[in-house]
Amino acid sequence: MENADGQKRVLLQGNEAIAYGALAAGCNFFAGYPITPATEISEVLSEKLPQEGGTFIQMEDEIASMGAIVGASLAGAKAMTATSGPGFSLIQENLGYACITEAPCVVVNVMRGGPSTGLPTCVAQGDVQMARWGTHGDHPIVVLSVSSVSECFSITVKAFNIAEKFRTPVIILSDEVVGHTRESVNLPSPEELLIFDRIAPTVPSDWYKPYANNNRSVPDMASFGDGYRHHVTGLVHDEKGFPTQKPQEVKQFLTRIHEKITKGFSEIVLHKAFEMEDAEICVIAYGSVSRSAQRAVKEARQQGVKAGLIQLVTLFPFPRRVVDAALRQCRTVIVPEMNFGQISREVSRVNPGDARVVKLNKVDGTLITPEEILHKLVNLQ
Amino acid sequence: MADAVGAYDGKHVCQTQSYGPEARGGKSKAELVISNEPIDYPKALQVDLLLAMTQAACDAYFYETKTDGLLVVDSTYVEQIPTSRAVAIPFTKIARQDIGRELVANMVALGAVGYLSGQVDLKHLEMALLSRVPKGTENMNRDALQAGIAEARRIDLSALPGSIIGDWENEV
Amino acid sequence: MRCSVSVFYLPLTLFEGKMEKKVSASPKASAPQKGAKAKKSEVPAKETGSVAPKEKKRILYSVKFFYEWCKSCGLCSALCPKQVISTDETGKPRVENPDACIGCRICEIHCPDFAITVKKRKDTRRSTDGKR
Amino acid sequence: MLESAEVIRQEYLRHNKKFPHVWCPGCGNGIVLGSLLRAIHGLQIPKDDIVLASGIGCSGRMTTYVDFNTMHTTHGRALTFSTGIKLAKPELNVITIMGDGDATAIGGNHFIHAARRNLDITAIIVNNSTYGMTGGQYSPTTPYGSKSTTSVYGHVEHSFNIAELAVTAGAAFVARGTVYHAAQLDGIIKKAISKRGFSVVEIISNCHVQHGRRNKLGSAATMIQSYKENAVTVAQAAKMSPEEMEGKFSIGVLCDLDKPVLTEEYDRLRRESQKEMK
Repeated sequence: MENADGQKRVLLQGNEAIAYGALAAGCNFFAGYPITPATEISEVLSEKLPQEGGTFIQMEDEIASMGAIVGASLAGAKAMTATSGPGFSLIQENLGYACITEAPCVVVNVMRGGPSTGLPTCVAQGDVQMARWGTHGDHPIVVLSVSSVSECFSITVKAFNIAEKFRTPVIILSDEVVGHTRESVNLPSPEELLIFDRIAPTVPSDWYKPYANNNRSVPDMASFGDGYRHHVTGLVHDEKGFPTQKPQEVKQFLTRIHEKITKGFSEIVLHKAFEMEDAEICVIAYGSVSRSAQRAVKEARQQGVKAGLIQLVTLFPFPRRVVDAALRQCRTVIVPEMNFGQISREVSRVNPGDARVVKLNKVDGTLITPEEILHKLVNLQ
Repeated sequence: MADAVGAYDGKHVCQTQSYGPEARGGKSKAELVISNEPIDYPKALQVDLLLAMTQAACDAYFYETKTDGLLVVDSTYVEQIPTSRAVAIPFTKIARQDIGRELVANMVALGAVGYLSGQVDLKHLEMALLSRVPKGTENMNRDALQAGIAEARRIDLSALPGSIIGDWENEV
Repeated sequence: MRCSVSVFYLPLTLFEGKMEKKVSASPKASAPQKGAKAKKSEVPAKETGSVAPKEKKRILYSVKFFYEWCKSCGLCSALCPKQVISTDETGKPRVENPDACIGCRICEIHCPDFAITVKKRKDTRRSTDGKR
Repeated sequence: MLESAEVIRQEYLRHNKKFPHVWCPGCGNGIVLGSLLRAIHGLQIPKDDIVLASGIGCSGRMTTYVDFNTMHTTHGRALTFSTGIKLAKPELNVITIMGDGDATAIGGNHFIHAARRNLDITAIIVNNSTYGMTGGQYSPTTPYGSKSTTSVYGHVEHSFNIAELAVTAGAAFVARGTVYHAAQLDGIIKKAISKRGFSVVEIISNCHVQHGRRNKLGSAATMIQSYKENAVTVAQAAKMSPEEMEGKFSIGVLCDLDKPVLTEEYDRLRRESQKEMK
């Protein structure tokens, strides 16, 4: 299982796959705090990172973990942390700092039941809106979800690429089922992977403006110690990185950090479609639930129901175009979630008006089963 | 076992398990799905083979087995076997008496289940097992596995009833 | 923005011609004196311009204020061991008796606003800038 | 040789920033900043190799004004960011500036763990016994009985001794200074920066505007001069009884130990893990 070279077929747990994905993406710094069900990510990286010349550190809490990875990121590292609900709550403070300083980093949240200590070892999807709006202020952020062990690997690589390319924190929402599932997967060889690294400035250091706008809206990023002395602050700042309260500059800054995500929409927004060509009723799902949904769609097809599935990989920015198309195509859309409707709210929001958005919610700490979705599909067709 | 089937046999496997306090004792469970196609729903829907190492586990999970599923129990601990379509092997006792360590009871069971399931190449199972156990314990674990396989070979599955509910179901 | 010479207050030298010898760099006298211990100068404490100094090599210092940055906190005048600095009615510091300065630089290192520079001064040099 | 304020102004202050700085007239933060810059100048560390991180509060504003790699972080978390920076680029010289509330209230946990971890970071804690920027609320170092905007009847909690806390938490180098003893402070900060391992410098500073005014401690000058009376050297303090130490504090180096530094230890761990892999 150790040798992940070539198209080696290995048996991996979801959490382990996230760790290997991070390593494949070039992650060389990890700070974390133990929490079920995300601890395996720390465990694997504590063993593997030093071998690869990277650094692993177990901090005193999640606030510190997030602080450390932002610090490491500003010093040039590709950094990641992993946690679950309660830790995710603590991370929010410095996640906001990562947003405003545009520090590339990846945060993995292996979701468990909440609120508070909640259901430590049970599955849930209750942190979806929190991932989007958890830290205060109107900030842009990218949220990806994973549903299988192979996705754990590939989406983690993708998350690092998005983080580095757009200078943004990227959140990966896994869940207890995905995290603890062991599956046989084919790991791609390092040569097969597309890796993106942040763009460093090339101008003379006197000319460097750490937050200058450009056509990508993503400023070139110098690391501490590279000769581009600059100021990094959690205050709203001007192009040079110094605090400002001038309405014009504040507006410019906040607009730009939103724009960079909008401009990257085509690269950031990912989804998978299954049996959608002629679908008349479809399921929109994400995370482990999308696998129940896939099973349900297969069985529904066997029963003659023209069902389809849209699996959302990117949750935020919300894949409006994909969902909009599905809503136009199908009269009924079922959104199964292990919460009281955090994505169905988004689906309803983008509903052009004539589609029926049906929620299927389960909040008992167990995975939604294929039968439950199938039942809806058959009844609502 | 998942490693053997997934990595060495080249089939698709998917294993989930219960976590938390119960994983340290009592009715913990691990589920394994084996398929020739990619697996969608990661959990087991209906179980073909249930291995119960304790009475509590047997009671809790027995009802998830298929009507023609096979129940394998550790007869050291499971006293009430809820079906006649069951294989009772005293894994813990074998481990204690033949190998000398109760700890390897699950390896004995793995050997038996590997054999009884018919889903795994037994050579691969041994290879996968040896690649995962701590150094210095290979022989003990191999012996345990082989003891399990040997024990299971003595079982004649065809002698068991076809379904746990009853043969009449097949006639309907 | 930059500190240019024009904005410095050049202390008015009250006497002239008495100090013939040019000051040569003396490491001992210019060495930093620690905090409150900087009292071992041979210069009489209340030297005023009208009194002729002794026939000793003396090092003179200029205390310059960068008024753009000065917030008139009063630390320099309060901490000066030789009462070289006084404050005017608005609280702004000014040099009262420049020749009394022993170059301890307590005012300089305690100025929170980096608005004081203490430098050696040649005795012949005089300010022409009466105002600040 | 103490560097002239001219050198400090020309070489280390950011000329595109608005001066005079934001602190109140007579604030000790400016004195601390001067000491720090003189120490850095004295050590001849290239500006590119210094990272200065600060938290939130009056002292947090220090980073804006100086021409290093600077970082103004969230409240109390400066040390966590510094930890990340130092581990990711051990060749950088990381200095963290915090206030008393910053370091020992909201950041107390990070502070003791950074000390325990012994990463080669210098932590400078400007202790002015109050939360100045938010308007003079009581902090973990506000003396018992003091008045603040949140203890108008007198403070009924007891205060931390930051330097001793750092010693107990395992810092390799701990020293205390005051803004009155500014020349001595230069030397202490130099030692702290040169020290391999986690070094803490607690600097007793004045907040005459918030803490001083409410407790009738006088002007900035009076407060700063009072440190001269109340400070005793570490050696003297060792001979004094607790009663004699009442109202006084020790200054100087409290502890200076040589213990393994985390970055070096981790390097060793890396080499061992790589050996094991082969």
